[in-house]
Amino acid sequence: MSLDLNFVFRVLVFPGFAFILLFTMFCDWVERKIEARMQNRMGPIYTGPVGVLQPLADFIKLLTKEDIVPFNAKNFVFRFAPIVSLSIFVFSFAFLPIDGASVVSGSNFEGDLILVLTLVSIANFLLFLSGWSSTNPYSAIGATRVLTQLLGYDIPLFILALAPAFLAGSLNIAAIANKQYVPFAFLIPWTFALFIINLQAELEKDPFDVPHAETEIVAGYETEYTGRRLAFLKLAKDVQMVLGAAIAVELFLGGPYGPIFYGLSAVWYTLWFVLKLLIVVVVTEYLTCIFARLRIDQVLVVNWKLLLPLALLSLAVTVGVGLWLNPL
Amino acid sequence: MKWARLKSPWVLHFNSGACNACDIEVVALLTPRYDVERFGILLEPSPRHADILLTTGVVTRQCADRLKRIYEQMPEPKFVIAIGACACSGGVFEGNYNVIGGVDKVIPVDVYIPGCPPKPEAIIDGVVKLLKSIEGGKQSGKR
Amino acid sequence: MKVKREMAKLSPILREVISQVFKKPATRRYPEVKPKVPAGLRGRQIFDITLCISCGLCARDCPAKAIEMVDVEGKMRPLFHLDRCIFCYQCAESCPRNAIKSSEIFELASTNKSDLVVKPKENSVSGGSQ
Amino acid sequence: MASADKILKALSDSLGKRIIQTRTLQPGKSYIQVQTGAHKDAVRIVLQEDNEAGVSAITGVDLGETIELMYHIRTCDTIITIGAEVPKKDAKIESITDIFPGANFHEREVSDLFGVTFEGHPNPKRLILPEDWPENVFPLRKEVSVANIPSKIGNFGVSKDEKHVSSEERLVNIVLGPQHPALIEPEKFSLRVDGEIVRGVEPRIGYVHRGIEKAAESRTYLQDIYLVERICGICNACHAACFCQTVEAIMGVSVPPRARYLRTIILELNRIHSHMLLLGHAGLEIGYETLFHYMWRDRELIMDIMEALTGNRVIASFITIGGVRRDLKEEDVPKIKAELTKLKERLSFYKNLFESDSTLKMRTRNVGVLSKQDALKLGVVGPVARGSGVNMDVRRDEPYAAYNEIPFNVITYDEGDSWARLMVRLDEVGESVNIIQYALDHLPTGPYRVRVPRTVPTGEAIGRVEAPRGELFYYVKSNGTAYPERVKVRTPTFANILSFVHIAEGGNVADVPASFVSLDPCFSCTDR
Repeated sequence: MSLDLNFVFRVLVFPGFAFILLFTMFCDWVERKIEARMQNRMGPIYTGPVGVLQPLADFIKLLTKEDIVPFNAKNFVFRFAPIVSLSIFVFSFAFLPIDGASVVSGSNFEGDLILVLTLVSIANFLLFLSGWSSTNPYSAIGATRVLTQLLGYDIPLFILALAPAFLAGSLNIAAIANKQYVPFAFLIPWTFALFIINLQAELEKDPFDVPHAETEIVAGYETEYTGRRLAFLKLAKDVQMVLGAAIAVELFLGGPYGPIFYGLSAVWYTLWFVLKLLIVVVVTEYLTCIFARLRIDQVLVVNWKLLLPLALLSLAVTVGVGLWLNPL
Repeated sequence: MKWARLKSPWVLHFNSGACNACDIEVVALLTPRYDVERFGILLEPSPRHADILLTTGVVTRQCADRLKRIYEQMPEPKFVIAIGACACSGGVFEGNYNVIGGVDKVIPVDVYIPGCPPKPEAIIDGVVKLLKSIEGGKQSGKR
Repeated sequence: MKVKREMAKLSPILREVISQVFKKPATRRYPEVKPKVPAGLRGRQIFDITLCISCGLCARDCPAKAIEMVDVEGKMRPLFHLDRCIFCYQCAESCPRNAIKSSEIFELASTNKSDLVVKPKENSVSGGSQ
Repeated sequence: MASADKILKALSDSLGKRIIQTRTLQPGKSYIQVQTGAHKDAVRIVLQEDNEAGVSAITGVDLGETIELMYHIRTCDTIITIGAEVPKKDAKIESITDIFPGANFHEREVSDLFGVTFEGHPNPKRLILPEDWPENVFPLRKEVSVANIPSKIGNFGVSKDEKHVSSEERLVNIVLGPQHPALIEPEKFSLRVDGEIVRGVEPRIGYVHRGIEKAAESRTYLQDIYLVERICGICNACHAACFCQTVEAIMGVSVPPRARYLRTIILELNRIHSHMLLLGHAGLEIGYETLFHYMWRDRELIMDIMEALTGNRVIASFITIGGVRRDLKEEDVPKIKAELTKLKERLSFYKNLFESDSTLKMRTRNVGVLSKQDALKLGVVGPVARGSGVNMDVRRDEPYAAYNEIPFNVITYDEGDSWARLMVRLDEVGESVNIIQYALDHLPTGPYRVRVPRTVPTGEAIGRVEAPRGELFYYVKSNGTAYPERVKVRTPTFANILSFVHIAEGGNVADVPASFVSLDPCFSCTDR
């Protein structure tokens, strides 16, 4: 990894930091507009051309707000948990090929799928810490719910992620994305469906929206946060949403690779990546709008009694399909 | 920075003793017909996240210290809108034994919206007037 | 599992949500588009000073004591405190000369309390300064 | 379902001489005054005669040296009132919560406002007045006037509410505090939670107590209509209707037929708007924003009709003593009918949704179950009772306005869980649309208002109306002047609040919002 201008440009601007944050805000805008349209409303329209800059306005406003740290909150964890979780999410983008090659070219190694998934669960653990460190009873309950729900849903996530890895015969995300002449979503649709449901739970979207359920526990682990830290916490949440969708795109929809018509392949790859990601975001938003929020024990029942056995079953069936595809 | 503060005013609603006619008009603002999300207004659950406090109803004695505590929990810059005749001045219930009076007896109020209850459009008009006055350099909370 | 059996009949929300996306949103863009308001709306009062015989019946019957009789050029005229008024129009009913009429002006928000007090002099027949 | 006179006969032969006098308040409503000790047996006899009877309200009236307590008992088709007088000095009377648990809150309220101590009451703590209210100041007594209360209280300023510390140490004490996104209004429920199971619920109401009954005594009848309407913004037409009916019963004024039909129309519009409001709010409570937005968007149709008819979207101010204040113009009728048919189609979508949506049913089916016996024992009213199979509806039991001429049926469900209560309300919206369409077709012509004198002759009367949340009860006593002597309001939510304590205990913490919203609590009603 030579430390030249190209490397700095790739990491800081294009498929790296700036692109991800702007793309996250764009996805947040898409999500709010789609949700508004599904509820027959208009959604933000006055900030920026069609309200596109609304997430940016929210972010900057939060930055300029007064910063309150509760008196007996555990200072160190309270201050740094949001920023660290945000950086972990953005860091785990480094391994996903966005424009044909991963952000840090040549940084793909065998097994980076496992690394990305563990990074996601570490960041979730940090969200738990952020809730636990603010001494508000509501955020304590929200934090414990984050723990029970997210760590519970990581196991089926891992199992479902192994299915495409098995089909592609490698644990390297770039390789998996490369090998998909036919996107795995069509090959093993049931695994893709389960992965999307699991994604709903990971991102605390509506059927599993328990950790920051407004009506029961005020704002869950975000209750005590204000100003800059709240901005980072919300941004971390949005980046996690885009990251989840990106993993789904990489593993099941063939990543950035798609038919190239003419011109620079990197441009086309990025367009394909953005298009597929928006499809996944719209699908998750659709699921959010049609479900009510489940109780915490129902969420666990769905996880252990329904999702886990189905994930194991789908893995077995995928092995069968894999063996039938290219026999040993 | 003022652009961002004007474009995303997050709102918290507290009813300190109202007959909930104004409250259902405030909640009606979120629904499709009036949809205040056009202005970037979101109804926030916790005082920590809010910029504008929408108070409805006359201040009863038990609710007075809650109202004050919520006002203090909100981060600067913060504004208060008093919605309805009861919040502006105690309305019909002025003078009853358990009623302290309008909201301005407890916390500084920036915009008064008369009406019993004011139409949702009148509330939006109040918020727009508040945003215009912020644009004109109004300081938060201080008289 | 109980969930399975009840999932049989698909909820109509699935189709409804998709069809709503393609329908025009039901939002009325209020600040640009002024809403059409029904005739009898109980908005701000219009007080006609020529009809008023300063009998004070309106001030007596007002449930919120929002009308105060004020001396204007020797005669007692009603002064409307809009912040106390509940817009019930009992004053219009008990006024023998019906000098008080309702209007469709409902945008009455103001940043300071003082201009919510409507003095009788100002809002003559024309419907007031605001 | 024993009829009224059978109960009266049973009362007179079992109590005999302990009955001081019997008189009729107004046609069909009898009042039996008994000695202080005998009131408990009288209530027990009435409850035995009619198993679906229940104490509807307990009214206190200050008669100078003594305080008269009236136990209004709702039987199948009328109200029997049992009165007992208590000396004002050390007012003591035996509590009836052991034979009718539903009277728990009624008695605590009377003890708060009148100073009557009920012996044998399970927890005689403060209910409505703030914690630091001085012991010997009872607001509703005559000698305490509104003016000299602040001087009695001293620091008329802010009152601190007490800290809740749960006795058992392993029980976590979660306070569903006055400021909470789930509650539109300030109420405090401190739940003692053991893990995920709710062990105890301690409701603390009174945050919206504006002292309306005391204020009503210092205003004329005309001004009282507007005061009484603002007890609850959602069901304000019912409060105005009930108050005007009661005063008309005292004055013996009969309302012209057109006014009766117009009153029925505005009451049903109010019911539809309140039920749709709640069904949307229920969606919000269980995290189903889409249902909330659709329901409130369709509710705007009703708000437009109300605005065209009465001039204000929410507070109707349409009903007055002697009729209604405005007439329904002929050219408006087709517009209203068109909007109502539009609403009817939407209702079939919602009924289909409530019956088949899986996550919604997972959150509401057998959550907060209230059996029929408990419903009767706790004296719950309205959709909460009809959701548990209790077939009672004031519109049919004791028709007022134009309900005796309009055919409609009373909806009951037997499951008794949150889902059943929501379904009762959904079906009632359909019924109300039919009622309005029928009323519009058969609207009689003629005057819509009768001129009424300002002073009301002395007398007392009871009025009952089926508000969206249940049976609304009014008792008005007049003393010949233009100011009422006593106005007693017992709102439906005041009777239903006790059932929340019963429903939540033993249930799951995450179920609290779902079962809470299915009771349709309206705290501005509860606290008055």
